[in-house]
Amino acid sequence: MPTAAPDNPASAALPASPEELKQVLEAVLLSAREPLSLPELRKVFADEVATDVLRLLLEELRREWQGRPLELLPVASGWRFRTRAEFMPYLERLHPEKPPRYSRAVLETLAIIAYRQPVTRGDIEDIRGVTVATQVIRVLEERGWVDVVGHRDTPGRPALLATTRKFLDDLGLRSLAELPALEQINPTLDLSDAQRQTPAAG
Amino acid sequence: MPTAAPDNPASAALPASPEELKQVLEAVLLSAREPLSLPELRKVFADEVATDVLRLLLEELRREWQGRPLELLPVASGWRFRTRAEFMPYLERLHPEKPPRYSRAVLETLAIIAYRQPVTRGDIEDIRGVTVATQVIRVLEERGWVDVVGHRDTPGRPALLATTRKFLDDLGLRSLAELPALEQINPTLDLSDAQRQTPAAG
Amino acid sequence: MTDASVVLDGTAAAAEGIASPLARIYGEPLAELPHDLYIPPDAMAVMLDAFEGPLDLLLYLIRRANVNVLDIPMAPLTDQYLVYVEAMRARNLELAADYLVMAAMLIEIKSRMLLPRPKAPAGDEVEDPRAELVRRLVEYEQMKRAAQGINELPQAERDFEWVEVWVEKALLRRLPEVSVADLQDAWRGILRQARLHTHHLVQREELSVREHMGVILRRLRAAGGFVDFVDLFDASLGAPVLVVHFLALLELAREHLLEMTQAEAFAPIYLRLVDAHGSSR
Repeated sequence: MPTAAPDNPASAALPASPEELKQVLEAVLLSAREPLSLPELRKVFADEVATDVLRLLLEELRREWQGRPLELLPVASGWRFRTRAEFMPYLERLHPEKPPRYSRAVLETLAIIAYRQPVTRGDIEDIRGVTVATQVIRVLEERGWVDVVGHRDTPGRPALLATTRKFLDDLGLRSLAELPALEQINPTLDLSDAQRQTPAAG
Repeated sequence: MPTAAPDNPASAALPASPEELKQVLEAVLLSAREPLSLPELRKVFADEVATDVLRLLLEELRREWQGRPLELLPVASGWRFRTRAEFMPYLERLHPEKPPRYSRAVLETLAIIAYRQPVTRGDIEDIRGVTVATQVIRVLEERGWVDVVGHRDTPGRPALLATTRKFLDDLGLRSLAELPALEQINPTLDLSDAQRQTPAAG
Repeated sequence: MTDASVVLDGTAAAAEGIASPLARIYGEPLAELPHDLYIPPDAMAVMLDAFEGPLDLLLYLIRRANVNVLDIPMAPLTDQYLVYVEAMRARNLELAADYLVMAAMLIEIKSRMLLPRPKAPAGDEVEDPRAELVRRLVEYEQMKRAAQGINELPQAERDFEWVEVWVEKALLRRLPEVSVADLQDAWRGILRQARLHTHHLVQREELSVREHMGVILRRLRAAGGFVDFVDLFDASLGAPVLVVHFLALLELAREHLLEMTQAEAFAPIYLRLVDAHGSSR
């Protein structure tokens, strides 16, 4: 057989230097589909390298990859390389997924908070005519778009919600005054337009 | 956006320096499931990096990986990282199941399809002088190396077989032109050479 | 060339029990069987099984005897071929029809070689009866070697592995994008559903006031619910902003969200969050 590599795995000599051991570890870890446990990695060297030595080499390898596009991580079932988070957006461009959408409830709640702030959850429910789920407001709070700016001095002292600086930044607005004025919205919407706004859109 | 990992792909800024571009290329190529073509790689940078620049960076990256356990190489469908042959014995220890090694019947059928494509099963049988078992062609089809590209307009409308891009990729070739040149057959070969060709060696 | 002048090897003669010389190679008598011709019976079975077909067997016979593939001695070749085929049959190897077809073809070529060549019309070459066989042998051998060539190329999974590093999709939190138009659409939806067209139109100016209401409330909270009136105004922002800010303050007071207190005339005015006041109660 003319291949450069020996045919028989048993004939692979044990690498002599730590550098060579690390090269083998790198090759094995970079091409593995699954995390590799220490016993599996020992098998790569025909059980002739101690677990302690392997652990040391893995830590070294991990440090060497710092600042590079991959990171070597110990996970529950072993060690594996992973693409760093900051490169994910580039990968995403290769296989774009449909961006998620907020539900109609979230969008309407956000619109009410934006245009009528500061408002309580009760105010939002009055305007929408339905109960507002806690989850809906939590989504907006977690996004950093809405926060509690005070409490109204009424029974129950309900929280007053307002939009944040981040909300303006993320929507590319310098101030709330740049939101489209609502008087520009034709109150007598024609039917075709109204249909476009049906709940199906939410 | 202040977060380290941009929330949305659209917000991934174009890397400023060639070093950063190469880091992104590395991240994308190391984690890709298949070879990436230049148009795909351009998409990674929102089409804002010219193909020539990419080609240059890929060649640089390839050089930088020389002497390391992986090699970056251009194949038929694009660029991809693979492990160097000398590390295969170690990798095999992890996967005791034997990698595919093909019989002479399979290899000769593959060679005829590769060099004479598109061919029918009848053509292959004419050249080999024996019936070609269905199993032989199925092995090649299942590996994704051969597929049916049409039918010859003769009685029975036999299927025309050709090699696929995966065949080229898996053999590290960019095109069929990179297949080893067909040997000119010497009318007489010396005896020692003839013995090397005995079936016992196959 | 006569068929007798070249013998492929001694097997045919030996099998037929013909007396010495055992064989002649290019006219030289061969007294003994070459060592490589003795094949133990078990090995013979394995070997015969290893041929990829009649062309492969023929090539083996021709190459081993070191004869010119373009000038094949048909009689000895045919004889030897038949010996091998007979050996296969004797060992109950499943004999493919292909071998028998080839045997028939060899015998036919051999007999045509023995017949006087038909006279060709002047100037025309008479085709050698072996031409087709030679063409096939050469093509097969070429493909046989090409197969070896392909097998020597580094092959995925056998000689190398592709690299495919793990990508943790969850690292990329994809958040929905919202545009100003989405908000406008949402508001339209609210209006249509609640039929509030006339009541809930918000003025552009009012919106600025509402923004400042939030700013003031945040400011008060950050300061522990208590702030000096004058600290709330930054003159550098210009009159229009100050006016809106002041209107926001009044609106907050009107909505009972804050209290303004002044101990006596010209004393500092303090603003206090109503809920801060409430919580201290």
